[in-house]
Amino acid sequence: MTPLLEVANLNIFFPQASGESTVPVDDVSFTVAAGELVALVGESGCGKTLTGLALPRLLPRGAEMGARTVIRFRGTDLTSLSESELRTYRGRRIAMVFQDPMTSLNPVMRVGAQIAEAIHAHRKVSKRDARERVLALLTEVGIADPTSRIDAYPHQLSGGMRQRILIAMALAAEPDLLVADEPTTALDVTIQAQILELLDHLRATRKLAVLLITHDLGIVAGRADRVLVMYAGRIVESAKTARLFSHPAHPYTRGLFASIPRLDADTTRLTPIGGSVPRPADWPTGCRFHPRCGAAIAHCTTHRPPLEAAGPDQLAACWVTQGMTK
Amino acid sequence: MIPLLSVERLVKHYAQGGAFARRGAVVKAVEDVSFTIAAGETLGLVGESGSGKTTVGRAVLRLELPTEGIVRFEGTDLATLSPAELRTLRRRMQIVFQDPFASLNPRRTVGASVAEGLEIHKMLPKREIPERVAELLEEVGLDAAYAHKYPHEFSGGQRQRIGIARALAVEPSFIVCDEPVSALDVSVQAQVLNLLLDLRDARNLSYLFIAHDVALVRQIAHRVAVMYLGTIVEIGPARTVIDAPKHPYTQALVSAVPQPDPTKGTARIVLAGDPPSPSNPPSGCPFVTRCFHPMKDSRCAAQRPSLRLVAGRDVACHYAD
Amino acid sequence: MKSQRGWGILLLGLLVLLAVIGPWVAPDWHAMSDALTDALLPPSRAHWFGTDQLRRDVFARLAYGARVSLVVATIAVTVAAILGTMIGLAAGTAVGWIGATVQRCINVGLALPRVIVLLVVLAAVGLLSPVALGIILGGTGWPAVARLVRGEALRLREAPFVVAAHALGATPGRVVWREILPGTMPAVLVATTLGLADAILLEAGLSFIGVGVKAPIPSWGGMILEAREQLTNAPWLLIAPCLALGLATSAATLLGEALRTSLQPDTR
Amino acid sequence: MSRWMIRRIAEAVATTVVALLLLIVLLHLLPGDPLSALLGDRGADPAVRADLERCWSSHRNTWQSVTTYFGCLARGDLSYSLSKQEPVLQLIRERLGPTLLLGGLTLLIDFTIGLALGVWSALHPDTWRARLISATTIVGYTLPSFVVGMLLVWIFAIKLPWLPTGQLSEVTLPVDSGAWAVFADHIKHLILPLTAMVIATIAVPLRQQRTAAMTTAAAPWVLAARARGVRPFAVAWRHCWRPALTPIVTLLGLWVPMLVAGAVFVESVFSWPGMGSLLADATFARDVPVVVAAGFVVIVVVQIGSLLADALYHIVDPAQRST
Repeated sequence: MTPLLEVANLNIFFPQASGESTVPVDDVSFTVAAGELVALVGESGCGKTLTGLALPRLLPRGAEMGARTVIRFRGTDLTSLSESELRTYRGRRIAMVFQDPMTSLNPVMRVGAQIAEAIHAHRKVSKRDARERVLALLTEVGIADPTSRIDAYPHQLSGGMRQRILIAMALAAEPDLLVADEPTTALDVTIQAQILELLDHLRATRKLAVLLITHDLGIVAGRADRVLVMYAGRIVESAKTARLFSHPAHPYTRGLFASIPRLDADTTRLTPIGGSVPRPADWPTGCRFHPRCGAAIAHCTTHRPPLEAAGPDQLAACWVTQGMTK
Repeated sequence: MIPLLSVERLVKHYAQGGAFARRGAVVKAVEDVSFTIAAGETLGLVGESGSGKTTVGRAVLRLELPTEGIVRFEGTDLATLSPAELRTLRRRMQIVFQDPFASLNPRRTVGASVAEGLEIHKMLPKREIPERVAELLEEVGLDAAYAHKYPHEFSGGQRQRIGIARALAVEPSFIVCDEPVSALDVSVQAQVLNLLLDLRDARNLSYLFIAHDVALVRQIAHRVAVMYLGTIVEIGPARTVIDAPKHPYTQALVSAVPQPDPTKGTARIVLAGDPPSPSNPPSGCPFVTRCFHPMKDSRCAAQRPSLRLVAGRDVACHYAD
Repeated sequence: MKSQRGWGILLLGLLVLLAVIGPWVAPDWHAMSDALTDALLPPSRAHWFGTDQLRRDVFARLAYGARVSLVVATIAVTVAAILGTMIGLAAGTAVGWIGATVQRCINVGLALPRVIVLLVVLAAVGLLSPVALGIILGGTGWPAVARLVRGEALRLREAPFVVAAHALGATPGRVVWREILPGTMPAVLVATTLGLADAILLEAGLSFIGVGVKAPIPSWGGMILEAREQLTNAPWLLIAPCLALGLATSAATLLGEALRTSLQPDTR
Repeated sequence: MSRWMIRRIAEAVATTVVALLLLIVLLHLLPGDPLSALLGDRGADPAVRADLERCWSSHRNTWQSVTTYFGCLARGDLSYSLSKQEPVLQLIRERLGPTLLLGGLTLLIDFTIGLALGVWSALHPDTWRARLISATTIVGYTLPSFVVGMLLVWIFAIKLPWLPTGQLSEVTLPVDSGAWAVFADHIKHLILPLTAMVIATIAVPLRQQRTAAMTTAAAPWVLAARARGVRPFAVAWRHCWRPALTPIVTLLGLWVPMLVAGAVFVESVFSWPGMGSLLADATFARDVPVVVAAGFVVIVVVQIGSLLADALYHIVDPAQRST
């Protein structure tokens, strides 16, 4: 089966005036099948947001993609398309939901008009039909009393409702893939639960493929089909969700699990990873996790580990798990 | 025995707008909150944004004046103190902030920030201050040489350690930790959390640990108070409350915590709607608009439930059992 | 941005140089040549920028004018910065009605066009010495500074590090002096540098309409006014003071903009 | 909305009154006695003196002077001009129109062309055209308005005698000229002063708009709009320009007072018979009654301008509208 989305050798770099460039996303490859939910997990600055933006080619000014990068959507390589051709993909094939519902909506435009914009961008429809369609979408994402909310401005809505609006906007042109970048991070726990339930529901009813970008392993459990763990611009582990949670292979993944407070823990102390997340400008050589890794050997400091099988449905980029010893 | 800190019927209302603003809406940030903290004890204060937990933390330190209520520290009513007496007492009660970027003065060296309390209270002769600052930095796990650097040269976790060192400098017995780890990366959160635990043990500190993450509070706190819309809805021993919550809101809050364990498919309680605005809270039980309790009735809408003892903790619900 | 600052400093340095040593190098600024034929000479080796209708050397007047301009503007921005910082801090840190009242005063100050106040004062007292003019310019320039300082102070007042200082037991005075005031200084510095351009412009403008610096003290604005009379037969009289004015204001503006960019917190 | 408007108007009136009060008090705090100083050797004529003393006095204290002057104002009496030998009210009546014409047109051009150029250069930051716009505005910003005016006169009125050097209209224009000829004559006289005013003032709104538009162009909602496939023009128009208008309008109120300085100096260069040149001439002649009264009128106009700006702010910002 050909995947819906295939990303190969994704390289994103910021050329600097000095000639050297920082490479926040370094040789990332993965696939997303139709209807699948893939989670991309990592801490701040690991490159997960840039990876998401690269899919519909919405990279910030100054960022460039490597020549070997391939982003194939249903067989079409998006890296070869012109800006106007890309527009037929944005929203229509690949839709996005962003982290901050407060700033992701235009403050001076009514929310209904912003959703309708997404419809008009891809279809010729009359204003009346578009409004009907917007009302249906508002109902679908669980907004109570849609006829009164359709003409509201963003500031009149709560954070949870704004995130629902953003989801309605993403669904407006019937996309195949939804890229959700930390869709619940800015929300309170009880509202987060509402939004996650909505996403689960939409995925079931619409057969939507989702790339869920998050730092929270908690929302990945029991929801994602597969998990990609990113650290310092690279994918360090990739596995089926159940396998990752029962048998994490990469020391970083294991460290993450040990860092999270759990409701069923018996001890008071957690086992943190030492040190702090490095910045793209000073990423270590070899395995980028080696300065913080308890298992690191001399080889790790100089050689980049490849992503290789570490178990059933599981890949990890670690020399030690791949059998190398001191 | 006198508790280290006792808060009785604390109320904080804000007028919306400035000093000359017309009579506007009143934001009822905190409504009738009472609790005590013993020496060496950690009380976790959990709630979502707008629940009033940060306001409680600030009012306890008298960084904001309470509208009503009494805050006693070691038996002394803080309201009876003169400004100078209050400033002296501040040595004993400190605060650690959420935002590691804004909590340090960007124009002063780390050493100057840590030394500030020592200077204010003239705790040491001037020439001994650098040595003490170095000790403090090492106590929170930083290099003593960092004293000459500026905050922007540090990562979030390091800055949070500096903020803790600044609070420790005046040798307090009580610290308000206002979401001290929620702005940090997951892998760094645990480091700072462990540091706070170590300091608590080494210095017999008491914490008011404010957080939105129930799992985190369960990890560090002895007792927990759950806030909703300015009131405490449930308070008791941390593991008793969180492992078997009795208030419907606490139940929903605990069940909504995303847990990194796919095998534990517990029934999720998803609350409908948003919390009401604190400027216009419902009469009766504050949770009535989102409550799913099967026995919810007109009494809930009319009468505010007070805290009562249920299964080893206090719950503010007419029908909790 | 570096180059912008460099140019600003270079140009300003040149002007200071002109003001300090210019009057020494050039002939006496008020000396009138005895030869009647020396009126309205075009630029030459003897008179770098020519002579005016009163047979005076334009370069000498320009150099002395630079002194006047810089003295007036420096006094003006210093007075405005000190007044503005004090009033802005009061508005931003005082609680309750005091802060609100001071803020109202700033608003009235902002609503009053600066030029109107200046004209009323000048109509009442007549021509002034450069120092007095500088003080009056400064006395009308504070509201813009106060507005900035107040905004910064309000922002800083809520900053966790300021709350932390309160929590450590710092007196209100110490908090304002040690935590808030230093935080407002970059904004004041930028406003002062940009205000330098405004003050130079205003002084020139007032002298141009004949109400600024007391004649016969040369001022660039006054020179432009005199050049205006000779526009048809001696246009070069216009070039020198216009050029000097343009250079002075662009130097201050470039420097101010460069400072704004480099002092913005969190961009380092 | 209406309640807000009433509050805002009351505030504007209060500000104006306080401002005038401050001016009068200031006059009395200055050394010397204003009346005798301003009368000087012209004080001989007892009729003029009596006329003046209605509103200005030398032997009353500050408080009495304030009440006297405000009493005059309340009667619509703006006192008497010493230098022009005319009632001040008469002078202001003649001069207000031309100033409003020049100032209004300047405002119009600044806030159409200026804002459009600002947005354009924000959206095309690295092009040579944007750099040219930026360089031109710096020149306009740093050159004093009267210098710009003088240079324009020298080039377009003296070197290339295409346009008149000043005044509102040609004195030599035949009285029986048709309406069209009169209009064309006015336009010809307007071009140079207007150009000078625009060059001197356009930089501020342009640069502020550019900054605001650059900020909104980086806003998440712009990215969100692009992510749903909205056309570039619609992104620029609806998601960059419209939200960037709000901060500009808030600055408009602060910016109107700055226009006054331009008017005073430019009108003087072109002998434009407006309030600006009236103020300049009266100050030169130390004609205090005219300066205070004209200054008062200018303050009122500025207040009305800020008021309109605030009303506009309420219209463009939905967050303001609903409160």
